[in-house]
Amino acid sequence: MSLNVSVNWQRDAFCLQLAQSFPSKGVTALYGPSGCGKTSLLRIVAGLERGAMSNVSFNGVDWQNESLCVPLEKRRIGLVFQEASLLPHLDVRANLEYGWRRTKPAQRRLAPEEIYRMLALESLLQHRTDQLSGGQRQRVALGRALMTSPDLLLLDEPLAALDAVAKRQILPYLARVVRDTETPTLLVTHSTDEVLRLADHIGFMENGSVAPVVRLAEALQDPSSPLFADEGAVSVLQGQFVIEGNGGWGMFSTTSYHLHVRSSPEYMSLHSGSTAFQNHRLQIYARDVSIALTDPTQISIQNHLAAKISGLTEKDDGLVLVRLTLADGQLLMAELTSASVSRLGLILGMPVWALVKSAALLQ
Amino acid sequence: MSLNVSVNWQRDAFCLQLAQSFPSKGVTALYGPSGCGKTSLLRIVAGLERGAMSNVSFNGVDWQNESLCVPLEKRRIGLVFQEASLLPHLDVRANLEYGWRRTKPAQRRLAPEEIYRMLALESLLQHRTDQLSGGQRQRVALGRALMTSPDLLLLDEPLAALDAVAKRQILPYLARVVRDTETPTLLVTHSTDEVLRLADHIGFMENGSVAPVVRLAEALQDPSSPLFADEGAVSVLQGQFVIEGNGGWGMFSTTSYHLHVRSSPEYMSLHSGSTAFQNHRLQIYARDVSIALTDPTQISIQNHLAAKISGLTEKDDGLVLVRLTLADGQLLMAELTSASVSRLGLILGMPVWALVKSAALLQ
Amino acid sequence: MSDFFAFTPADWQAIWLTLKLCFITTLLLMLLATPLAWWLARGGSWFHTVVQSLVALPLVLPPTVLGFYLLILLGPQGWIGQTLESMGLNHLAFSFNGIVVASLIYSLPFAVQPLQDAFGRLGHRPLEVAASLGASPMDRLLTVVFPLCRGGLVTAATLSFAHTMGEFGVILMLGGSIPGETRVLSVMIYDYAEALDFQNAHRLSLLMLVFSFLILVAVYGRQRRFSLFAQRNVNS
Amino acid sequence: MSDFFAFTPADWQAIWLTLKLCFITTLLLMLLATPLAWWLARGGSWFHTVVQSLVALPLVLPPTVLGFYLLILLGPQGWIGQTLESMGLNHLAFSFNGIVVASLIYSLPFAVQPLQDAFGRLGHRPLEVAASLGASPMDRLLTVVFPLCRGGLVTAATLSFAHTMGEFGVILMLGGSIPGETRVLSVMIYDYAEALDFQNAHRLSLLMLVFSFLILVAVYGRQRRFSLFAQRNVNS
Amino acid sequence: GDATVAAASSLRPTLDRLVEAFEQSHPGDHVILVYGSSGRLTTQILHGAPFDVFMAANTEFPEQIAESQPETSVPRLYAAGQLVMWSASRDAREIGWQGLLKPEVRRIAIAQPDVAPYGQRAREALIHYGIWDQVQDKLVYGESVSQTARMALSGAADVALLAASLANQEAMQQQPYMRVDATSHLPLNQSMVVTARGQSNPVAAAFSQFVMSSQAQSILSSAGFLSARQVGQQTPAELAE
Ligand SMILES: Nc1ncnc2c1ncn2[C@@H]1O[C@H](COP(=O)(O)OP(=O)(O)OP(=O)(O)O)[C@@H](O)[C@H]1O
Ligand SMILES: Nc1ncnc2c1ncn2[C@@H]1O[C@H](COP(=O)(O)OP(=O)(O)OP(=O)(O)O)[C@@H](O)[C@H]1O
Ligand code: MOO
Ligand SMILES: [Mg+2]
Ligand SMILES: [Mg+2]
Repeated sequence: MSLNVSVNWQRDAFCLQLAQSFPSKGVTALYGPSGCGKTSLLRIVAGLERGAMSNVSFNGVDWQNESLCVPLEKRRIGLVFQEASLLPHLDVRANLEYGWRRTKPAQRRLAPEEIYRMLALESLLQHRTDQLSGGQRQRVALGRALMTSPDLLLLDEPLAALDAVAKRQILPYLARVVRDTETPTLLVTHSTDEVLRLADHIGFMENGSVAPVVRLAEALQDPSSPLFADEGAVSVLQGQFVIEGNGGWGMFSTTSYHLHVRSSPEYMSLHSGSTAFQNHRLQIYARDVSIALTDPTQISIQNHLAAKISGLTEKDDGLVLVRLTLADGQLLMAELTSASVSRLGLILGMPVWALVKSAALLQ
Repeated sequence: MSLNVSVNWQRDAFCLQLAQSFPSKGVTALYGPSGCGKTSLLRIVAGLERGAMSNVSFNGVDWQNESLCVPLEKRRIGLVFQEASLLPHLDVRANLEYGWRRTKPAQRRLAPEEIYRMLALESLLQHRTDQLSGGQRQRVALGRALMTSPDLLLLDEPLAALDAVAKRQILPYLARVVRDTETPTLLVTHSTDEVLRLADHIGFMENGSVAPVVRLAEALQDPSSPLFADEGAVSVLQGQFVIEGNGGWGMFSTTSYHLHVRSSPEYMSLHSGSTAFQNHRLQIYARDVSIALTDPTQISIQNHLAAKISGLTEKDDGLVLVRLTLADGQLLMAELTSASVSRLGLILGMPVWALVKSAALLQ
Repeated sequence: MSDFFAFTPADWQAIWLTLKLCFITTLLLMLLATPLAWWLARGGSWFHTVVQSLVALPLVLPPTVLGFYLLILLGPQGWIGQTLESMGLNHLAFSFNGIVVASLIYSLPFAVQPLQDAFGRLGHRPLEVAASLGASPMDRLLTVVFPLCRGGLVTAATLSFAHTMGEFGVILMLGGSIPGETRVLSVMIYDYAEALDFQNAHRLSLLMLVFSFLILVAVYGRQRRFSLFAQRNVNS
Repeated sequence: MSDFFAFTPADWQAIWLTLKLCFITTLLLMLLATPLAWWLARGGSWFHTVVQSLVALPLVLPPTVLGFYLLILLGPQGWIGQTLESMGLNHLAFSFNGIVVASLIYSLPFAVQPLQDAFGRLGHRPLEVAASLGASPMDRLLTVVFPLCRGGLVTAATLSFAHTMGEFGVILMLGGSIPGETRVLSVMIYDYAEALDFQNAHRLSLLMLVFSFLILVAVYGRQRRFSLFAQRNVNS
Repeated sequence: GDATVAAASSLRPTLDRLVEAFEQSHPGDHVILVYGSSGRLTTQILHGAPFDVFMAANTEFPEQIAESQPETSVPRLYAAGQLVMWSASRDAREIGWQGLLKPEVRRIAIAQPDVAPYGQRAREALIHYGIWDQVQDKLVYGESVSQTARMALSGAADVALLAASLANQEAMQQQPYMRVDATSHLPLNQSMVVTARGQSNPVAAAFSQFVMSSQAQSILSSAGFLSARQVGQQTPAELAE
C-alpha cells in the first residue's frame, strides 16, 4: 500500500519525468533545489495539474490515469501551499472550520481545540485574515489542512515563513500530528533540520526527477548527501532513552555505550509522564565529533565512545570525513581537518576515542 | 546621519510604538517573532502606511512628518517583500529593468550584468513570471530592487523562500552588495545565521516596539540574547586572517594566539587575489567550544587557546554558559553541561584551555 | 407634494409591473449569466470568443429594431412562437413572458460582463484550497466563488436591474404597451411625454430616479464596505 | 447580395457619422471614466457611494425621456445651453457635439463599472512595487495599472462603443435626426422600420451586426489570449 | 365587454375624451387604449398584436393591414388632421413662411417625413411655399409629431410644424398657432379598421360605429381635426386616386 506516481510532463523548458512509489506511512521529505519541480509534483498528486500526463494511485485506489481523474475534494488530501492561501472573505475561525464542516464526523480524528492549541491559534480565531502577519497566516493554513483529518498531507515548505522560535515550537507538534494521526505526509522542504526531525523517508529531487525514495537512515549513510551540503554530515544512532532528573537530560544507551544527552522542552512536554523510551533516534553532526587517541580526562566533553576507524574520506575542502564503527556496530561520522588527521596519524582500523560534544534527540 | 523613525500607531488590537534611530550605514537587522510588527515598521519607513502617525527622516531629509510625506518613488528605496511581488504582465527581464530604466544614469552604481550574475538570473531573463518557482521569483525580486541602486534597502525576509544551497550562494553576494555599494539596509529576518553573516547592527523587536539598536558584537555579549534561542550563544573574535594553501584554509591571528580556520568557497572567490585580511571577524558557537584543564595532546581538535574563566552562568536547561577571557582580553563563550562543570571543578578565575572544534569566518 | 405623488391606479399597476419585471429579469439573468460567464471566464477557445461576442451583440441594435426582430421571432409567425404554439403554449409577443425574454436578451451583456471579469480575476488558488478542504464544485461556487466575486455579482445585478427598468424600446415593440401586462413604467413615462403630459411624466420619472437612487446607494454602500475590508487581502 | 449591400449616399453618411460618434464617445468616455473609476475604487466615504449611484442613474430613465430632459438642459433655454451661448458658443441641442454629450452621459455607467471593478481588484501591492522602483503616479498608471487592468479597460471600451452604437432614443430627441450631423445609423434603421421599409432596415441592421461582431471578436480574442497568460499569476 | 383600440399617438389625448363618451353611452363596455406610432402599431398588428380596432394617422397603413389580413374590415376615414405652425417664443401667426428664413429662426422642427404623415405634409407645404431648399439647414426631425412638439416646447427648436390637435393642448396654449393652408399640401386623412381579431368583438364594432357618430365627430373637430363630414364622405380608396 503506497502512493504511486508516474509522470511524464513537458511544460515549456521544464520536464517533469518520474515513476516513483512513495510510502504511505510516515513522513516522506522531498528535498531539492529551487525550481526542480517539487511544487509541480505535489500539484499532480493533488490532481491540480490536469494537463500533466500522469498516473497516480493511493493505497490501491486509482486517483488518476488516462481515463479517470478523482477530483481533489474526493481525495481527502490536506494541502498547505508555499504561500498561505487563506480565504479572504472568511475570518480565521471560519477558515479553520471550513474543512472541518465538510468532513464526515466519522472521519474526524483530530479535535479542533487540539489543533488550535498545538498551533497557538486560539488568540487569532476572531481575526480577519488580513490582520495576520505572514507567519500567523501560515499557521492558520496548516491548522486548516489538519482540521479535515486528511488521508494524505501535502506540505509545500509550510514552515518557510515561520520564525525560528515558532518553527521550533511547531515542529514537534507537527511531527506528533503526522505520527499520532498516522497521516502519511509528503513534505517539501529546504531545511535539513526539518528533514531530520520529521522525515522517515526522503526523495531527492533534481531537475524534474526524483531519486528512489529511501529511508532517512539510509540517506544519512552517504557522506555526500545533498542533505549535508548545508550543515555537514550527520549520523543517527538508535537506542533507548531514559530521562534522568529535570531539564530534559537523560541517558541514551545502546547495548555497549551510553551518551549523556538532552531532549528539547517541547519534546518533554509532549511525552510527560513516561521516563523511558525504546528505539529512539539520536542525531549527531559530524562536526560535533572529535577524535582522541587516548581517552582524555580533564576535558569538558562528557561523551567518550570507543570506536574503530572504518573509513577516511578526503573532501575537496581540506576536511576529512572519518567513519567510525562503534562497539555495537553503529556508524558515527566525524569531520576533521586533514591537518589533524595527519597529526594524529589516523589510519583505517585504528582504535580511537570519539568525543561527542553535543547530540540532539530526534523523534 | 541616520534613519530616524518614531511611530505611535494603534491598529485594531496591535500597537506599534517606537522612537528609534537606525544607523544609515551597513546592515541593520530587525529580529523578532512573527506578528511583532516588523513588516509594519518597514512599510512605515517606505511611506506605505499613511494612516500611521509617524515621523521618518533619512540622512537629515524629512521623509514624513505631520505636514509632509515624500512619496515612495522619491525616497529611492529598494523594497523586497516577504512574498515576491513580480509584476505579472512583464517578463523577468522587464521586471528587472523596470527600476533600472527609472534610475538616473548618474545614480546607477550597479551594473545589471553583475546583478544578474550574482543572483544567477541569466537563464531566467526570458521567462514569464508565472513560469518561475517560488525561489526563482524571490531572486528576481531581490535583483529588481538592487537594479535601482537604492539609497536604502528594505528587505522583508527576502531569503525565506530560498533553499539552503541557494541561500548560502546568495548570502555572500548580498553581503558584498550592501557593503561594496554602501547601501544601508534594514533586514527583517528570522535567521540567526543571516544576522551573523550580514548584520552590523541589530534591533530586537517584540510586540510592536524595538529595543535600542546595538552593534551586533554588543548583542552577542548577552548570553540570553534572542539570537541564541535557536543555535545557542555565539562569540565573535576580531583578528587578522591569512590564507594558507588552498581549500580556503588559513590562519586567524590576534596578538596572542592563532586559530586554524577555513573560509567558505564563496568567500574565497569574492576575495581572490589577496591573501591577508586585517580586522576580520570569526564566529564561534559556544556549543563548539570545550574546556580542558590541561592542554590535551593526541586529540583531533586543533585549536587550543589558553584562557581564564571570567563567568559561569547556569541556565535553566541544565547547561552552563562559561565566559572565557582569552590572552588578548577578547571574550569566548563555551556551553557545557553542569555535570561537566562540576566534574572538572570549574570556578571563576581558573586558568583553562578552550578547545575550539570549529569556527566560521564572517564578513 | 402629496398631490404630486398621488398615483392613479394605472400608475400603481405600472409600478407593480415594473418591479415584477425587474425582479424576475434580474433573477433569471443571474441564473443564466452565472454559468455562462463562468464558462467564458475559464475557457480560451475561439468558440468562447464567438459566444462572448454574440452575448454583446444585442447592445448594438437600436432597441426598437431589436424588438422588431424579437417580434418576428417570438410572435405567432416566428419559428420560436410557432414552436411554442404547436406545443400548446402561447407565443411570446404582447405578453409579460415575452417582455421578460426580451429584457433577458437585452440586458444579458450587462450581467455577463462584470461576472466574467470577476470570475476571470478570481484565479485558481481559492478554488484549489476549497477543493482540498472537501468542498464539491457546487459548494465551492456558493462558499468561495460567490463571496469572493460579490463585487461582480452586485454590479451585474444592479446593472441588469437598472437597465431593465430604463429599457423601453424593446418592450414597447414586443410588448405592445398593454396595461397590466406589458405597460411598464418606462413605457408609461414615454406615453405621458408623447401626450405632452409633462406633469405626469415628471412625476413618474422622479419616482423612478429616487427609487433607483435609493436602491443603488443601498447596494453600493454595502458593497463598498465589504470591498474595503477585502482590499488588503489581495496578496494573502 | 451585392445589391443588398448597395448603400445609398445617405447610408454612407450615417455609417460615417456613427463611427465618428462611437469613436469620439468611447475615447472621451475612457478619459473621463478612468479617473472617476479610480477615485470610486479607492475611496470609501458615503460621498463615493452617492457619486457611484448617480453615475448609474441615466440607465434608469427611458432614453427619450432622458433625451427630453437633456434637451431642456442643453438647449438654448436650459442653463447649460444658455451658459454656452453667453460664452459665445453654441447650445448643444440638435448638434453633433450635443449627441456626443448625451452619449457620454448615457454610456457612462458602462465605462465606469468595469473600470472600477478592475481597479478595485488590482490591490495595492503592484503599485507599491512600482513606486519603490521609482515610478511616479502617472508612470504607474501607464505601466502598471493599465496593463494589469487591461480586461477592465477592454470591457469598458467595448461596452461603451456598442452601447453608443445602439443607443438612439436620446440621440433622436436631442439630436433631431439631422442628416450628416445627428442622423446616425441607429436612428436611420429606426426610421426605416417605422416606415415599414424592412428591406432597408434589415440591410443596415445586418451591417451593424456584422461589423460589431467582427470588432467584438477581434477585441475579445486579443483579450482572451492575454488573460490566459496572466491567469496563473494571481498568486505571484 | 372589452375592446383594445390601438391609436396613432397624434390622437392623444383627444381619443381619451372620445372613449370616455363611448363608455358613458355604452355602460358595461370598456375600451383599452394603446397609443403608438402608426408604423409600429401596423407592424405589431401584422405580427399578431391583440388589438381590435386600429385608428391610424394616415390611410396607407390601414390599407396595408387590410391587404395582408383579409378578414380586416374595409378602412374607413374617420377624420383628417390639420397642420399648424407653432413657436414657443413668439406668435406663429406673425412669422409667416418667409419669416422662417430669417436668421433668428435657427431651428425648424418637423416630423420625420419618411415616417410620420404630418412630416410628409409639412414637407409638401414647405415645397409649396418655395422655401424647402432654403430651410434645409434649419430642419430637425422628430420621430413623431409629438416629439416634434416637444422639441418646440423645450425651446430648442424655434418653430415647429405640427398637428392642430397638439397645439390645442394645455401645454402649448401659451402661444397661438398658425393654421397651414390646407391647399398647400395633400390632406391628412386618417382612417381606421376593425382588425381580423376584432371581428368577433361586438364592442369593437360598437366603438367603430361610435367614432363616426356626430357626438364623436364633434369631439374630434373641437380638438383640431377635420371631421369626416368636413373632409367629405370619401372612402380611402377613392382618395388614393
Ligand atoms: N506555468 C508554468 N509554465 C511553464 N513552466 C513553469 C510554470 N510553472 C513553473 N514552471 C517551471 O517549472 C519548474 C518547476 O517549478 P516548481 O514550482 O515545481 O519548482 P519548485 O521545486 O517548487 O521550486 P521552489 O522550491 O523554488 O518552490 C521551474 O523551473 C519553473 O520555471
Ligand atoms: N491590516 C491590518 N489590520 C489590523 N491588524 C493588522 C493588519 N495587518 C497586520 N496586523 C497585525 O499587526 C501585527 C504586526 O503585523 P506584521 O505583518 O507587521 O508582523 P511581522 O512582524 O511582519 O510578522 P511575520 O514575521 O509573521 O511576517 C500582527 O499582530 C497582525 O495581526
Ligand atoms: O403615427 Mo404618428 O401619429 O406620427 O405618431
Ligand atoms: Mg515550489
Ligand atoms: Mg512580516
